[in-house]
Amino acid sequence: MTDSESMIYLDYAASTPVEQGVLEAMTAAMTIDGNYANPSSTHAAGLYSNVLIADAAAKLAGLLNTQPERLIWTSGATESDNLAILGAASYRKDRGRHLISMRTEHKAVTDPFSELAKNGYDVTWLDPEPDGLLDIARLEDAMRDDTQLVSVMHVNNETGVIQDIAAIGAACRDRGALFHVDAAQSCGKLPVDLDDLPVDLMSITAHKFYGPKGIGALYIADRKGVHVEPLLFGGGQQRRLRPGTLPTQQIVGFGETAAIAAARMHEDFAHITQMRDRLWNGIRDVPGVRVNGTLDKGFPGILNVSVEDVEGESLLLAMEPFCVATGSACNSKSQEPSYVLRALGLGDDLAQSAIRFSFGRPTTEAEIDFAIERYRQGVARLREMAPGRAA
Amino acid sequence: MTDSESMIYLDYAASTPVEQGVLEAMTAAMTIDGNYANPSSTHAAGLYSNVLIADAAAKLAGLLNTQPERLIWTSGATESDNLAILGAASYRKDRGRHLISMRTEHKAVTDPFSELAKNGYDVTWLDPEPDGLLDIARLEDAMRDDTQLVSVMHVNNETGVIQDIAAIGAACRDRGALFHVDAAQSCGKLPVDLDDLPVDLMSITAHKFYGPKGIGALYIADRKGVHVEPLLFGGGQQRRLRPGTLPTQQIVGFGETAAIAAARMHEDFAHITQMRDRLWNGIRDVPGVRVNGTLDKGFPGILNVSVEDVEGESLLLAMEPFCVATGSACNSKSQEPSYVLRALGLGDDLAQSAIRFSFGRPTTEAEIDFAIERYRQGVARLREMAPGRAA
Amino acid sequence: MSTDPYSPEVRALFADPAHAGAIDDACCVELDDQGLRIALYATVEDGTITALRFLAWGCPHLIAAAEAFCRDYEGRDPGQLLEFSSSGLMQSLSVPVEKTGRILVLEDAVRSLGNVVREALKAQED
Amino acid sequence: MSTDPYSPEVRALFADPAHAGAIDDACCVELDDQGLRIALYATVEDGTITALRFLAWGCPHLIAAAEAFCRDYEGRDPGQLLEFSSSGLMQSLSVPVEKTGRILVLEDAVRSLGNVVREALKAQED
Ligand SMILES: Cc1ncc(COP(=O)(O)O)c(C=O)c1O
Ligand SMILES: Cc1ncc(COP(=O)(O)O)c(C=O)c1O
Repeated sequence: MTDSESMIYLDYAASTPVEQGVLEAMTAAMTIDGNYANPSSTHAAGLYSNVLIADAAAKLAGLLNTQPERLIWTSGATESDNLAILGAASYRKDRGRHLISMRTEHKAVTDPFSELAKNGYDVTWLDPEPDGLLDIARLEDAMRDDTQLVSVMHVNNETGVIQDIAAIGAACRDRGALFHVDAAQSCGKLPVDLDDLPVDLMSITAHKFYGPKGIGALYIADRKGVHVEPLLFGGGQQRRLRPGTLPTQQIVGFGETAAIAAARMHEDFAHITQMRDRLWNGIRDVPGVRVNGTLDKGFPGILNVSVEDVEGESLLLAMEPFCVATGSACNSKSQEPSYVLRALGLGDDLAQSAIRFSFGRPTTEAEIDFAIERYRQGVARLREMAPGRAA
Repeated sequence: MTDSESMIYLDYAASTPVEQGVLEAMTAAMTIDGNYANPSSTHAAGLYSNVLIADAAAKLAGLLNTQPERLIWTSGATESDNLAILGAASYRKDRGRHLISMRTEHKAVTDPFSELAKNGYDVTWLDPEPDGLLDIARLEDAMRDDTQLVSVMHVNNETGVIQDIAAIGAACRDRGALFHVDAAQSCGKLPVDLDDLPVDLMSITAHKFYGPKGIGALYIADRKGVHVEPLLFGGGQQRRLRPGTLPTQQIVGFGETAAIAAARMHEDFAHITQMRDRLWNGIRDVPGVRVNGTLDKGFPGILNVSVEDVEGESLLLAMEPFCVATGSACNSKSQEPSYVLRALGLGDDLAQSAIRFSFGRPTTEAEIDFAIERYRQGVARLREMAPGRAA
Repeated sequence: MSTDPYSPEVRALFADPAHAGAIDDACCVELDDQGLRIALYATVEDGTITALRFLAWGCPHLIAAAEAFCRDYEGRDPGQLLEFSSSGLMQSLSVPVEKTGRILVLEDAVRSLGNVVREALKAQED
Repeated sequence: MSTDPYSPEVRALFADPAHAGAIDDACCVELDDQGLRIALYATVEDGTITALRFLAWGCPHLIAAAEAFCRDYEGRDPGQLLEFSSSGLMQSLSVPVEKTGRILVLEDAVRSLGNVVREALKAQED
């Protein structure tokens, strides 16, 4: 990692390194000895690139238990979310202009909805329970006859909270609303069976599970009324839903990522659970420390903790050489306290003291133990330095 | 190239292999020992990814003689074209809804314009002269007070025709219209000085000049009135013009691609000119053969030739093991004769017999000589087999 | 997804179209349809097709199909030309759907050839 | 673009804030502003600041600035506290624009401390 050997990365929810097998597949799809031909070309080399892409689609479809034809390649989950939300809203605008989502969604979901709200759509923002979960009754109450689209993410990127997408999807089917799921954080980490789930649109991205950055996909269910209008135009690629030269090396890398994840999912899950539990057990007795979200309904790859009376940015610096996140990695340049944590009911100070630890395949017990030490020291040191709260 | 050692690639206008240096830079930006951290992250690892991206932006800006801040990363020229055209049209709709482009533009340009035409904009499609060039007088005639955007590509992807973008841009400035240039085929191959050129928006892509597929950029001039509305929403990346996790390895690869191109441009140009001339000299005496476009105002990386009385698809098969293109690589799955060649005045048969040879750094004289042999043989054999044209 | 739009049969027939060519003074039809051109030539002796040749301007599938037809129908009864159906060739050559129209042009040509041959035989008998 | 939001000075001061802590029975101010909290302590003998200490709840820049202030002003004339300006620290610590407001909170605290010290000295004189 970078020029400093000493950094310790515990930010796998922000991004991950690619696996060696992924790198090799990518290399073979772009170098002079590999399949660099444009997959749109009809000559032998182009057709071979196409076969590689079909193979990658089959692997990704296998991971999600769907058909390769159901997947549209995009540049990442941000584009997938936009294509799903803007594309479905525009395709189905005759049905109505009511949309439902949650306050704790990623910006890649909330921002397209906000954009629609500026353009004559009516968006209902559901609040989570204090543990981050959606109460289905709230969703059912919010549903109207003109509700055309509901979007709720699978695993929250800040807290790891896992929503019950099967139940939410069922509620949507009952009322004839499409259901979109941002699965950027769960794809390849939790079992997702699209053949079985009542999900119409699902966004995924490779770089959150050991694949390359800049490649994602949108799943579009093969069901009447499920369709999106394209956002980009030009060329005939991908049934005109998403034009542009298919980036062979990216797609092939994504396919390999999916194949590895399918094989390793249980092992990975057991490993990150162990890491998460070890970390929590090591810091849970720190006075004023609390889990944001929920441990038992949370994805164990993420542990988000706040602590009373400690300033977040200083805690982060005290945690060095650890690379961990506050707020979401995707909008962490802003100094504002996380809107996700605020939606869970946290005040500014608690939200700002939040640290998101996220674990990955390379995480070791030694790293966790060192993280525990640093966290405890940091909290203690900063508390010593803090004046009593002025009355 | 693929599993067959015997393929010979002469389709560098469709896509190119990445250089070794590009591969190495990309590898170092995604593996466990490299800078895989999310560049949106504020920790040291994330910031280092950001430095790599800034460095790549500086390299690309250097190639084009502009400032790094003027470049927005996209997933390729298709997205750049869409962002430029849809984004500028929507930002400037108050100024008017008249748009001008050419019939010989790439689909990534014509399709967004067609989309705008469906939505209340008025698009004028200019015809080229028979050699493919735009007569500036035609453009000036087409200009109106409510013309807000003109889009003309730099190098045509099918014929290699080079438009005089300095003159076209000057005409646009005179009339207060924005000028967008699709430079997918010229970037890194012809000198482009954005500091000097009257160009407001320029689309480029890495994979046409030995960089990775799936990464492009849009140049947005620092000039009053030049701005685009985003097509995607979410996250604060890239001043909200184009959100999504920046794909470090892709961008770093693009930067390296640009640096290599800057250093090699003259050498590359001399080489492809030699290859093009050798090929043309070897086939120019074939009866009924003609250049589509123009040799002297054409980019020497592309030689597009038609031949009378020979069917195109069969000629293509007869040309094996050469991988060459008919029509554009980007819509070559359709069997329709190229609309670009049709716009140059070619009939169906001549258009269909067109073969686009395109040359690259790895192209050798031996390959060219073999291509000459194959082309002559193929034409002769198919002509022998053809019945006299029925009256 | 297949790598190759051309089956090995099509490739082999296209690479070595042994029956490409014209026969002077033979029964002959020429067709110009859908932008394709086909000419077929047949000689008949003793109630048997002794030679078939073709000329074609068209895609590889058409050329391969014409070659396969010529190869297969030499030695047969000329009456069979009238019953020629291209469906067998479409299958054995894996002709893609969008090209089946072109092979139907061949079918038309073969049947026309059958008529020409029949007329010629009739004229001989007369 | 810089790799590091914290200059080496900030890092060093934050890592080892030798002046962090309180002094009992010293001159003291406490400020709670913009979500930040600062307490400053000063002892003065023979017209000289003999010790400065701080407590702070805030970002690393604030802590570093407080530490730098304490280090720099020990040994000086207490009157200088009243003229304290944070602009020098902002520059030497490369404080980013969006954080300058926080350092101004420190400036306020220092000047208040100056007043407290002056009042205390006056009281002694009286
Ligand atoms: C839940 C969620 N959705 C969407 C995204 C955006 O994905 P991408 O970076 O592939 O655009 C992320 C992470 O960045 C995420 O965590
Ligand atoms: C002129 C031109 N514009 C746009 C494109 C599309 O570029 P990309 O494949 O990067 O989307 C291409 C090639 O595919 C092209 O040749």
